[in-house]
Amino acid sequence: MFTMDVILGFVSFLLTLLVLSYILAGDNPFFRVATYAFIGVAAAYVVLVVFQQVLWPKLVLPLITGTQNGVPLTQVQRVLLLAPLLGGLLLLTKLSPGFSRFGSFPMAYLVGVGAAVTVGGVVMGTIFSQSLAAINLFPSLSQVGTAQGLVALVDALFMLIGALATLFYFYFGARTRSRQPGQPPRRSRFIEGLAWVGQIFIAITFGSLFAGVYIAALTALVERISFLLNFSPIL
Amino acid sequence: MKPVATAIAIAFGLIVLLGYFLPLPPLPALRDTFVGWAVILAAIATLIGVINLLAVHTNKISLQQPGNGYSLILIAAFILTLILGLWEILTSPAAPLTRQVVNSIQFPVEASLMGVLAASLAFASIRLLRRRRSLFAILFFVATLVFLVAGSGLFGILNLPGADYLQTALDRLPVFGGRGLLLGVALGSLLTGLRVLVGADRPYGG
Amino acid sequence: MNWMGIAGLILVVVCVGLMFVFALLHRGRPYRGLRSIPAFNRLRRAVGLAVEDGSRLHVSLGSANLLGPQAASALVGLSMLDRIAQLSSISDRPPVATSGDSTLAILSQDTLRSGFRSANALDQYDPTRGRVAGLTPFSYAVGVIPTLVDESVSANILAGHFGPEVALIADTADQHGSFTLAGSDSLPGQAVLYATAQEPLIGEELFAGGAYLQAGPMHAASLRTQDVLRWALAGGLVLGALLKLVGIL
Amino acid sequence: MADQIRCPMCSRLNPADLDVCQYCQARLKPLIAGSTPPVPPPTPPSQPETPSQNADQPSEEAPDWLHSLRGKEETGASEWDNTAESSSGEEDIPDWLSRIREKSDSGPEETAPEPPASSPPAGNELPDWLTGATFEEPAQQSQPSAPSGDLPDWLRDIREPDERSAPGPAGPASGPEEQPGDLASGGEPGWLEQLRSQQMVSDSPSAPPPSAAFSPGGAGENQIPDWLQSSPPPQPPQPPTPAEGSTGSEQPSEDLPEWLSNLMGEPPSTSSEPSILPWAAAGEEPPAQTPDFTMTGAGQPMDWGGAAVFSIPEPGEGAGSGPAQMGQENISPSLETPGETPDWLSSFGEPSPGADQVEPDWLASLENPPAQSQASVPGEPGPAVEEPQYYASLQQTPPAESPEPTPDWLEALGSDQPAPPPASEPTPALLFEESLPTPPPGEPVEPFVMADLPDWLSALGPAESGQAKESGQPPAQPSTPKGTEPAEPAEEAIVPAELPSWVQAMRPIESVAASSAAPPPSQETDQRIERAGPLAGLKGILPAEPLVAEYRKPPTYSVKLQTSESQKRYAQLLDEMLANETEPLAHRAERLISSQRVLRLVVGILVVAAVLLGSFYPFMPIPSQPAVEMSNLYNAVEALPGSAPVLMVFDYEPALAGEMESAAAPVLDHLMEKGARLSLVTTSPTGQALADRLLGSVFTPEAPDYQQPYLDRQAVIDLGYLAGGPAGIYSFVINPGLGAPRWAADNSNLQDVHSLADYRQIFLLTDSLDTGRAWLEQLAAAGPSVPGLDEVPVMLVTSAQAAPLLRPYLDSRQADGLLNGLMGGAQYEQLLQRPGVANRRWDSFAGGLLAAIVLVVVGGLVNGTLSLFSRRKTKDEA
Repeated sequence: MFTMDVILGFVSFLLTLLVLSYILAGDNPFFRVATYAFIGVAAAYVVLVVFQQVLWPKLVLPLITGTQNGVPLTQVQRVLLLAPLLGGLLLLTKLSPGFSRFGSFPMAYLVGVGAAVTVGGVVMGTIFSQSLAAINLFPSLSQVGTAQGLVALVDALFMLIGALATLFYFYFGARTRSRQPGQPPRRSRFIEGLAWVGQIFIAITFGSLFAGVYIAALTALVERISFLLNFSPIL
Repeated sequence: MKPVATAIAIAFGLIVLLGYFLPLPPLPALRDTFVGWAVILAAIATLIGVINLLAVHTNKISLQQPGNGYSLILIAAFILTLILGLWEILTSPAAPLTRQVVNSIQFPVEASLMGVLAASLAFASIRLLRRRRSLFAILFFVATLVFLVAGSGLFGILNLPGADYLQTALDRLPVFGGRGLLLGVALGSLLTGLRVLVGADRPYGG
Repeated sequence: MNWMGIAGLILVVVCVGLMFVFALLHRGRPYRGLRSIPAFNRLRRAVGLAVEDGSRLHVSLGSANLLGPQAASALVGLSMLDRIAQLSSISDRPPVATSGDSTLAILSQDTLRSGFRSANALDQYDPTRGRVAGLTPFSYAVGVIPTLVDESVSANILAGHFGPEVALIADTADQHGSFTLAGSDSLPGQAVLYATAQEPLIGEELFAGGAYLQAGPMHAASLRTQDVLRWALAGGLVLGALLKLVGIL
Repeated sequence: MADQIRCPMCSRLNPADLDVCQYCQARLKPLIAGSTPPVPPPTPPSQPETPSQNADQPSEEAPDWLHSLRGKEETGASEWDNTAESSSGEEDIPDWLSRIREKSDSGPEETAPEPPASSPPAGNELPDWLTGATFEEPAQQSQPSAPSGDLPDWLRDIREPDERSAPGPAGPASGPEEQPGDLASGGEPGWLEQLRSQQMVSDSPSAPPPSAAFSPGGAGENQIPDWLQSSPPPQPPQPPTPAEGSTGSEQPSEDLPEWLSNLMGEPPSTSSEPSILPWAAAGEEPPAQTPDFTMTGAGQPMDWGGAAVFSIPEPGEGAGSGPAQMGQENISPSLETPGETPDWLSSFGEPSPGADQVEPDWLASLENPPAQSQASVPGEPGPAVEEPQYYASLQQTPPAESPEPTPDWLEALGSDQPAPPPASEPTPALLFEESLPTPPPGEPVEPFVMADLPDWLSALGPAESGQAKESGQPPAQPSTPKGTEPAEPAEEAIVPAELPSWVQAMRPIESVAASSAAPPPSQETDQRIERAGPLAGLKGILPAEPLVAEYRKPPTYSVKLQTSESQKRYAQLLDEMLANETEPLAHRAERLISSQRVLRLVVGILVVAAVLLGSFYPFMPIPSQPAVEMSNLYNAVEALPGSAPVLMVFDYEPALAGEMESAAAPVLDHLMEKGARLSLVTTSPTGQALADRLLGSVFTPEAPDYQQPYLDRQAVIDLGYLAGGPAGIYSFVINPGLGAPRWAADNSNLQDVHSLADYRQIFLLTDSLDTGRAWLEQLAAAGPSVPGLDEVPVMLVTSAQAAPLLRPYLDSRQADGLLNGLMGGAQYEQLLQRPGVANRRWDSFAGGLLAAIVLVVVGGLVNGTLSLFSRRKTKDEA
């Protein structure tokens, strides 16, 4: 008896085989069929989620009922919701070449707010917190006497050198040597030295990340193959 | 048009930015409101993006471009999923069937694509030293191998003396460079964001 | 009021001031005090070849959310797209831009239009050249593949936010022998690109794209500001470490 | 206009004496190309931002790249500079930029009506030859741009007024100084070809058809209808000059007075009438004016040919304003592009042989005896048609004022009348050879003279013909050796430059005469009066019969390319280089791709086989030593009080769900065991579906009691999907009640939860460094706004790809525990002593991973060795 689970399981089985055919044949029609179906389904699901969980509860429902998540909105909050509605309508003009310029306003708004969120998050969340983290690794001189303190100091020093060398590996400023006018601009010896050290740390970091990605990919392959193995008896 | 758009981007961006740094009323409230609006606008933009996606593939079909059959599959998959989802939203908001469909189509395809990477990345790392001949490439290659071995847990299994220290060292090593990389990317992101906030980059409304 | 907020505001104000000062310093002439990044030189060559042989350039903006930190990388990608649209506007085949996010697709259309307009080639602008390839990272990656294969693309510029899925794009481009310059703000993405792409941009190099493609003095100015910040950050780290050692912090 | 100059950049008016715009620092009076080395005038940052310049960026880039394609990659971004500056202006001067942007937005076709604002070249063009005509300019500066040899006839007419009035010393000065100009002319046929090819591809609305270069009449019809109507007699050769103005609508009416006013130091309003006679009379104008003025015209044929794109390197064009006007988009950046300088210089060097050919022809026309230049009245319309207003002024000139000038330029006209076609004068020759077959003996020459015969000539009465009596001249004149011309008196040097248009119309005959190498007709032949045809009554015109009698079969020229040995060698070398470049490369690429396919296939099969093998033959145990951060996580969950509210963030993609489920399932099971009340939230659209999967994967068939509340979802609440990335996260972190779409305050799981600070733990399930960072950064950013949030422990359950760089957040105390990947999950299951999905997959994983390691080691070493060998090989070959 074909239950919905079995049918959907078979679809999964088939799609998995079609996609894995890429390993043997590269970009082939079977692979294309699976991926195009996947793109369509993913897009439709995104639309559903966005409508059901963003537009409906955050825009449509509050405008109609005056409540958001069951919390009643003030008149001001309700009126203010007309702003994103207007912005959305302007955004829809992007669909028509003739009026698309009106859509520039909401896009400018999005870009501006997005840039601000980026800057705020990066400054507070990464630059400060990561710098403080690097500093806080250092033990006080009183602790350095102990073995644990010494290890912590070595660790903190490596962290500091690694961070600085990596930062200066990307140093962009350079000068054209007066002696070799034809040559491309080069950085000072000090920066070049730091950069040379930095590339070691960067290569190690990238190596570990690449290995991590590979492990994740292999885990996914293992999961798929185990699914195929488990589902084939059902067929 | 463009000056007005630029003014909008700068004005709202600065208010939101100040809301981050200065928790003085009414800045935080304004920041939350503006961010909320941006979320709604981004959601509406998603609908436009989907229409763009469909338009591109409809063009392919109407112009009989290569691969138009696949475009037909894409559009059909989209419409069927959309109809099913809308019907379910009206009947049961949890939409279990839609989720099940997604888990039966999107999950296997994406997981398989990730599995395909296992082969592609192995091939790429094999060819790496042929493609690049530099100290950086050699270090990258060696580091990859070492971390693959560490990821396999061999060090722990073989119970080599000092395996714990080795594992700890391997856990720490990427962080040394990683912190510098994170800080560097953060600097780049900061200045790119600021270029928008001062109106130097204006990708909107060309 | 927390001191980090104040410090963050001061940092932002200083950055903006420095950017303007540097922009005024080399306004009207390109800033040449940048180290050579071979990937950008090869990109120039690839664009020239693409224009010469009438093949298409493909700019991929990634799947960054415009309201996220990844937006920065997408904005750099848009700056590069603008320059490339200008430079290749004499090509028989205008460049195509793919995005994994709707807002990026809209911005890429606007950017292409303004690029062609500033090159007085507005007639070459086609809205479908700025397109959404897919709305999730992997659907985007596989959605880009047909563009690489079916549209005689000779050079791919991947500038934006890409995770490891970018290996699928780079691998396909490699199989079809097209040039790939790729940069991502995602470090796993960078690691993957280093192994799979012809010309990877690692670390912050992606954010220098605008300056190296001469997208404007503010790009060069922001790069110089970045270097100044680098020194300031290094000084801060060393000073903080010393203060921590002596127990003041 | 005379005492104020409009800035080509910001289109504001500046005092005429300023060189640089007082508003935008743009140069108002570009340097004379003839005088300057091709170094471009200082470029205001704003300049390239104008649409016209942006328009030609690509057309300029292309040659640049093609340069850069051949090596010299290390030169950095210099090739991009000119376009870079185009965008550089953008940030520099927002106010003017916005204006220019508006112009550019109005599209290319709208730039023509507003030259000052939207087309700097048009703006440049005026000062260009204004400066060329200023008295301060030394003669030799402007001389180079007098390529009379390669000028079409109508350009001779343009020169006429100046040369006529040039004082004696001009002659000697002009001789040697001509050369650069002649170099340009020597190069002309080459670029003329380019113009044609360029014209074909040019889609500039103002660009004329290629034929325009060779049939000015036609071009005139295309380009300059209105002014032509106002000018008395329509002359085929004229259009280019007025057309120059026709692009920038008022150009003719503005340029001429401007120029005359500069010459005369008078306001332009009065310039057109009085300006001619004074220099015609007294020759006030210094020789410098002549070449510069001719130079202006010299640019125009290029222009007509649509030379806009490739006109940059032509020296004549540096000053030639024609291209600047006709192809506005194309000329000005070339003048401002530092990168162009070498091309320019090279273009001076290359055509030097051409110069030797051209020079004699051109100088030959300086050799005519004054006696012959008496009867030039018929030539008078020449200048007239050359500049309509100028012509009008001549017509209105009362006879009383004219006696002085008349002899001067009558000589000039006469002397020029039979001037032979210079070698570098393609137009007439082309017309003749293409459209006019050699007439059979006896046939009058009129018919094809008629073709080009000006209307006014057919209307000439006997009186004029009487004046034309002495205007005959043997066509053999040009053969005068060029070495003598510096010694010629001034009149002789200047006079021949004049060429009435009706004489031009007859030059095809001269071509025949020249090409048939006929001996010069005798003087009496020249003195005979024409009896028939439209030239009836004219004396001294080119005789038909004697000439025809002397006609022979035109010599046949070999089509074989005449090349020197060295040229052949170079050609062969180039041939070999190209051959080497193409053939083997193609083979290698094919082989490479096919071998890659095989290798790719082998690697894929081996990896899959190893995974399958591992699943059947387990051979590697799970490492027993958990990492410290994982132990922290385990201990934190273990320490949870009963039914504590816990937030679980599902931020991973389906692609990594396999790994994430292996890692998170035991943690979720542990939380269930602790009876935690779970709030699920995600920033990924697929997060909720994946949460369902994860919950389903945790439940064992015989579900223990503690799983029951989760099976029927009593202890779980789905807060929904947070849109907007970090912005959505931030609004959720600040106020979950408003931020989460499915927040239900009355839900039993949220009774004691009013903000994120009320959760006992936050579990971040993420496969990506970026989403992990986004959450951690937003939590840190919201910390000050949400009291107590900093105290809530954040636990990371991550993919192996994100773990290495999420560890720094452990140092910064933004996260308190971390579990990553399949191995982490397997170890956690061991700690829980409940083997689950991670343990089941471990063997396949280990098998596949070991196989991959072996493959990478072996393959990498082999490839590395091969690459070493190949490098050595290439070194040896080199």
